[in-house]
Amino acid sequence: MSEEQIKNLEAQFEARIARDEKIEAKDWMPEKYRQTHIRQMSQHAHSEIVGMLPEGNWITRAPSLRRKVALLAKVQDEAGHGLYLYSACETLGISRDELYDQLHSGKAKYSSIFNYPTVTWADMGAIGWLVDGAAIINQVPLCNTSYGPYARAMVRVCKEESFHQRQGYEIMIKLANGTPEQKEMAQDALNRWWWPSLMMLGPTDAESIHTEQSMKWKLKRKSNDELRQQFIDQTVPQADLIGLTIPDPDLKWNEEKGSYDFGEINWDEFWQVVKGHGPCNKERMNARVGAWERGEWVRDAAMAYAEKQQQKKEKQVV
Amino acid sequence: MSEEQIKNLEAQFEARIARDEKIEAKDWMPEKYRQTHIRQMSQHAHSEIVGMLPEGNWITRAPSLRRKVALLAKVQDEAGHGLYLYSACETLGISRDELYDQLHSGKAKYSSIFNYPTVTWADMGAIGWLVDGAAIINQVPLCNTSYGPYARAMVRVCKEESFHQRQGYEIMIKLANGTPEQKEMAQDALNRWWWPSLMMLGPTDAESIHTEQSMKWKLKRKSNDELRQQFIDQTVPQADLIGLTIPDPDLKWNEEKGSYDFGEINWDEFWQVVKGHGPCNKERMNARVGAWERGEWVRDAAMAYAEKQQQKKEKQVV
Amino acid sequence: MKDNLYKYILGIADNSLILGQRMGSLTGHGPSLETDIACTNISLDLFGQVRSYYQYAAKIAGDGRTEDDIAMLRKEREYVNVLLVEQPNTDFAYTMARQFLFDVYHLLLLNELQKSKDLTLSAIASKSIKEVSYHQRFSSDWIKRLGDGTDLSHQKMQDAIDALWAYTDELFHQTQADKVMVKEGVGVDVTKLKETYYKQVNEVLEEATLNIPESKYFQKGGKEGIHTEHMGYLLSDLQYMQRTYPNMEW
Amino acid sequence: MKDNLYKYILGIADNSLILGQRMGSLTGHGPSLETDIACTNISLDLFGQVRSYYQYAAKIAGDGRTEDDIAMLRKEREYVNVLLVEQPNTDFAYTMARQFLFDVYHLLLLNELQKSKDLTLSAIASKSIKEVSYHQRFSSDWIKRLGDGTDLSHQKMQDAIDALWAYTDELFHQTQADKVMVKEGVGVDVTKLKETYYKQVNEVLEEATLNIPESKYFQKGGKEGIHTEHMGYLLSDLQYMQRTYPNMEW
Repeated sequence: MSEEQIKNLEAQFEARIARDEKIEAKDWMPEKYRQTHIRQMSQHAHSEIVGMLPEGNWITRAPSLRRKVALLAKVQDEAGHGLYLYSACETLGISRDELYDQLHSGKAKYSSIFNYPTVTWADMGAIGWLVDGAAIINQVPLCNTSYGPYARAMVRVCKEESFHQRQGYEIMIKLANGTPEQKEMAQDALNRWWWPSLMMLGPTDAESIHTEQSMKWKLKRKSNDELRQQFIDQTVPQADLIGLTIPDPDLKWNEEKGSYDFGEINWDEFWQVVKGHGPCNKERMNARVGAWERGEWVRDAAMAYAEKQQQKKEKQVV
Repeated sequence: MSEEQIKNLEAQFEARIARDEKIEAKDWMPEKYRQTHIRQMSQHAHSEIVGMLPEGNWITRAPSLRRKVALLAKVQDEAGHGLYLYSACETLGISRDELYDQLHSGKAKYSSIFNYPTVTWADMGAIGWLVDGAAIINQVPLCNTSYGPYARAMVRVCKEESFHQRQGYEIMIKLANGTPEQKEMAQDALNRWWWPSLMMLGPTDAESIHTEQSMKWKLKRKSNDELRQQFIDQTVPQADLIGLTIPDPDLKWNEEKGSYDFGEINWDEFWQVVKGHGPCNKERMNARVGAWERGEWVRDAAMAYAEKQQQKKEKQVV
Repeated sequence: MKDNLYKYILGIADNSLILGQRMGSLTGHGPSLETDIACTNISLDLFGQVRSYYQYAAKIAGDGRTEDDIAMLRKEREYVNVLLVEQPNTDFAYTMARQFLFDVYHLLLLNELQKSKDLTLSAIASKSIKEVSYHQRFSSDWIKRLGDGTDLSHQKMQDAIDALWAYTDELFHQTQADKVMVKEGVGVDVTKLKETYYKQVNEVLEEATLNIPESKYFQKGGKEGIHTEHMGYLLSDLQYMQRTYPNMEW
Repeated sequence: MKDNLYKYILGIADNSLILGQRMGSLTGHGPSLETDIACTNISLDLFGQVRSYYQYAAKIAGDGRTEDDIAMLRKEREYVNVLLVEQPNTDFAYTMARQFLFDVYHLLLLNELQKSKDLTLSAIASKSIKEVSYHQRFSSDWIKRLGDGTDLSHQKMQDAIDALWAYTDELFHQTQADKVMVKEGVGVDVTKLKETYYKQVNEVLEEATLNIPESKYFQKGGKEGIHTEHMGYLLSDLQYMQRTYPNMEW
C-alpha cells in the first residue's frame, strides 16, 4: 500500500471511531491501535489471573461456609474474566501462549495492587470494596470503547465486578458491626488497602503516558486524577456509613469544588511496586510461573490425546 | 583356609561368646554372624530414622512450648540413635549408603509400629509410654549382646529410651488427669496403640525364625512371647494407675501363673503391615526416599567442597 | 433415630467438605485457566451441597449449632469422611484420580439417595446429581487424557491410581448409623453399589489404557474418625478463623 | 516502660519462635541425618530461648497470661517477628541462607544485649550466645559448602541469597518500643549493628564465591505485624492445639 492509501485508511478508521462505530477483529486497523489494545487487554487479563492469588489465599480459611462459597465464586469469576479477555486479545492475532510468555518473563505488567499480601480475612472485604471499586471506575467507560470484542467483554466483566464490589462492602459492613476485634480487623484492612487502591488509578496526569491517544480511541475517557477523585468521593461516604476511618489526616470535604481534598500519595512506593519490588511481586510471579511449569506435562498430554482421538476419527472415515 | 581351620576358628569364636567376651570389629567372625548383625542393627537404625516421622508430625503443633522442646529433643535423640547404630553397623564393613539403599528399596525392614498414623497429640504420649516401653523390653538385653559396638550403642540408647518412656507416660498422666476431652484423647490413643505395641514384640514363638541362633549370640535372650508377657505385666498396672482402660476385654489377672491373660492378637493385621500395606507404609517410605532424593545435590555439594578444600591444603603443602 | 440420622448426614457431607477443601486450595495454581475454573467449580458445587447437608444436620441436632459449627468446630476424630478425599493434591494426576474415584461413587450414591424416604435428603440428592454428573464427566475425561496422553502422563496417572486404589474399598463400608438408616429406608446400602462402582471405574481405566490395580490390601479408618496424617493440617486451616474468633458472625 | 519492655521482649522472642517453628518442621526430612540433627538442635535452642523470653514477658505483663498464651494465642497482626524468619523452607539452600542471614544478626544482637541494664535480658543473652555462635558456624559452613560446592548448589545458594536479601534490611528497623528501650539502656540500638552485619555477611558470601546482591529494594512490615502470606499457615499449625483445646494443661 502507498503511504497515501494508508493515510486514507487511517482517516476512515478514525472517522469510524469518532462516529462511535465498533472496530471488529477482521477490520483494518493501524498497527499502533492493535499493539496498544494487545498491551492494555492482556494487562487487564493478567491482572484478573494474578488477582486470583491474593484472594485464593483465603479460600481454605474462610470463616463460614457461606463466605467460602462466595469467595470461590468470586475467584472463579476472575478466572472467567481472564478467559474472555485473553480470547478478546487473541482476536488481534496473538496467541494465549505468547501472552503468558509476556507475563512470565515480566515483559507484560499486571495491576500492582495484587502485589500486596492478604493478611487477614478483612482483606477479602477490602479488596472487594476498594480494589473492585477502583477497577469498576476504570472499567465502566470501557464498555463503550472502540474495539468491539473488548467492549463486549467489559460489559460482562463490569456487571460481575459490581456484584463483587457490593459483596466486599457487605463483608466490611458485617465486620464493622461485629465485635470490637472484627471492627479493628476491618479498620486495619482499610488502613492497608486505602493508599494502594488510590495508586491503582494510575500515576498523576503529569506522569501518565499514552493518555491522549487512548482518549481518542476511547480506551480512556477520563484522566487518572479525575478517576481517582471520583473513587474517593464515592468511597469516603461508604466508609463513614459503617463507622470506619479513611487513613488520611488530610482528607476533608471541599465545599467549593464539591469534592474531597486528600493527602499526598507515596509515589515512591507506587514505582517500587511497579518495578517489581513490592511485597509480593516475587511470590505472585513464582506462583504463576510455577503453576505453568508444573502444568506442562498435563497440557502436553491433553494435546497428545486430542491428536490420537483425531487420528482415530480420520481412520474411521477412511 | 581349610575347612578344619575354619571349624577351629568358629569353635574359638563360640567359646569366646560363651565366656561373655565381646566380639570387636577387627576380630574374626563367621559370615553368618556378620550378616545377622548387619540385618538386625540396620533394621534397628532404620526404625529410629523412620520413627522420627510419626512424632515429627506433631512438632509444629505441640500444645505447649515445654512439650514442643521435649518432643524436639526426643526426635533429635532418635536421630542420634540412628547415627550410632549406623556407625556400629558400618564397623561390619557395609557403608551407610548401602544401608540407606536397602531401606529405600524396601529390602531392609524397620519396626512396623511406625506405619501407624499419629492422629492426636495423645499419640505422643502413647508412643513414648507404649512403643518406647516395648522397645526397651526388646533392647535392654542387648546391652549385653556379644558384638561390642552394638552392645555399647545399646547402653546409650537404652538410657535415653527409658527417659523417653517416662516422658511419654508423663504426657498420659497429664491427659488422664485433665479435662474430660483430654482424658478421652488419652484413652483413644491407648485404644489405637495397644495392639500394635503388642505386635511390636514380634510374631509368636511358633512363627518366629532366627530365634535359636540369635539366643546363642545373645542377640536375643528371651522369646517374643516372654517379652510380650513382660510388657503386658508391666504396662497394665500403669494404665490402671492413671485410670485408663486397656482395650482388651479378655485381659485378666491370672493368679496361678502370676501374670495377665490377654486376648487374641490380630496377626493378619500384623502381617499386612509387615508386608508393606499398613496405614502409612507408603507415606513413610515416600518421606524417607523423598528426603534422600531432594538432598542429593546438597550431599554432592558438600563432597565437592570438601575435595576443593583438600586440594587447597595439598597445594599449600607443596 | 435422630442421632443415627445426624451421623448418617455427616457421613455423606464430610466427604464433600474435605474434597471441596482440597479442590478449593488449587484455585489459581492449576495447569491451565480452564482446569482452574473447573476445579474451582467442583469445589463450589461440593461446598454448596455441604451447606444443605449441614443445615439439615443442624436442624436434626437441634442443639443450637449452626452449619459452620458442624463444619468447622469438630475435633479431628469427629470427622467421618473417607480417607480417599483427604489425600493431598500431590500433582494433577492425583487430583484427578482422587476426584474420579470419588465421583463414580458419589453419583451412584446420589442416584440411590434420591429414593430416600427422607424428603430433605432426597431433595438434596436430586439437586446435586446434575452437578456431580458434570464432575464425573470432567474427571473421567482427564483420566483418559492423562492415561492415554504421553508416556509421562500415563506413568503419572498409573502411579496415582495405584496409590489411591487402597482407599476405594472404604467407600463401601457401613457404620452402625448407616445400617440403621438403610433399615429405615432413609440411607443407601453402599455395599450394593460396590460391584457397579468397580465396573464403571474399570471401564474408564481400560479406555484410558491404564492397568487396573490388583492389590487386595485396602485402608480404612476415616468413617470411624481415624484419619491419615494429612487431615490435621487440612483442619488447621479449615478451622483457623472459627477457632481464633469464636462466636462471631461473618 | 512496662508496656515498652513487654513489646521489646516480643520483638526479640518472636523471631526465635517463628524461625524455631520453621526449622522444627524439617525434622526427619533433611538431606542427611547429620543435618537433620543439627537443624532440630537449632530449633530446640531457639525454643529454649523463646521460653525464657516469654516467661519474662508474662511476668512483665502480669495479667495472668503464660508463656504459651503469648506464644500461641496472639492474632497474626500481633506477632512482630521480621519477615525473614517466616520465609518458607523452599529448599536446603533457602533454609541455610535464611538461617545464616538471621544468625549473623542474632549474634551481634545478643553480644550487645548482654550489656543490657535489664538483668534478665542480659542473662538470657549470655546464656544464648554459645548456642547462637554454633548456629552461625553451622549456617556459615553451609553457605560456603553450597556456594563453593557444585555448579548446581552454587546456583541454588545464589538464588536463595538473592531472594532473601530483600528481608535483611528490616532487621535494623526500630520500633517505638525499641527506641524507648535503647534510651533506657535496656535495648540494643540495632541501627548500629548494620554496618558490621553486612561486613560479616559479605565476607562469608565472598568466601563462598557468591555475588553480594546489589538490590537496594527491601521489604518490611513484620515488626509492625504485617506479615507475608506464609505466616498465616504457619500460625494455623502453631496455634492449633491451644485454639482447639483452650485453657487446658499439657
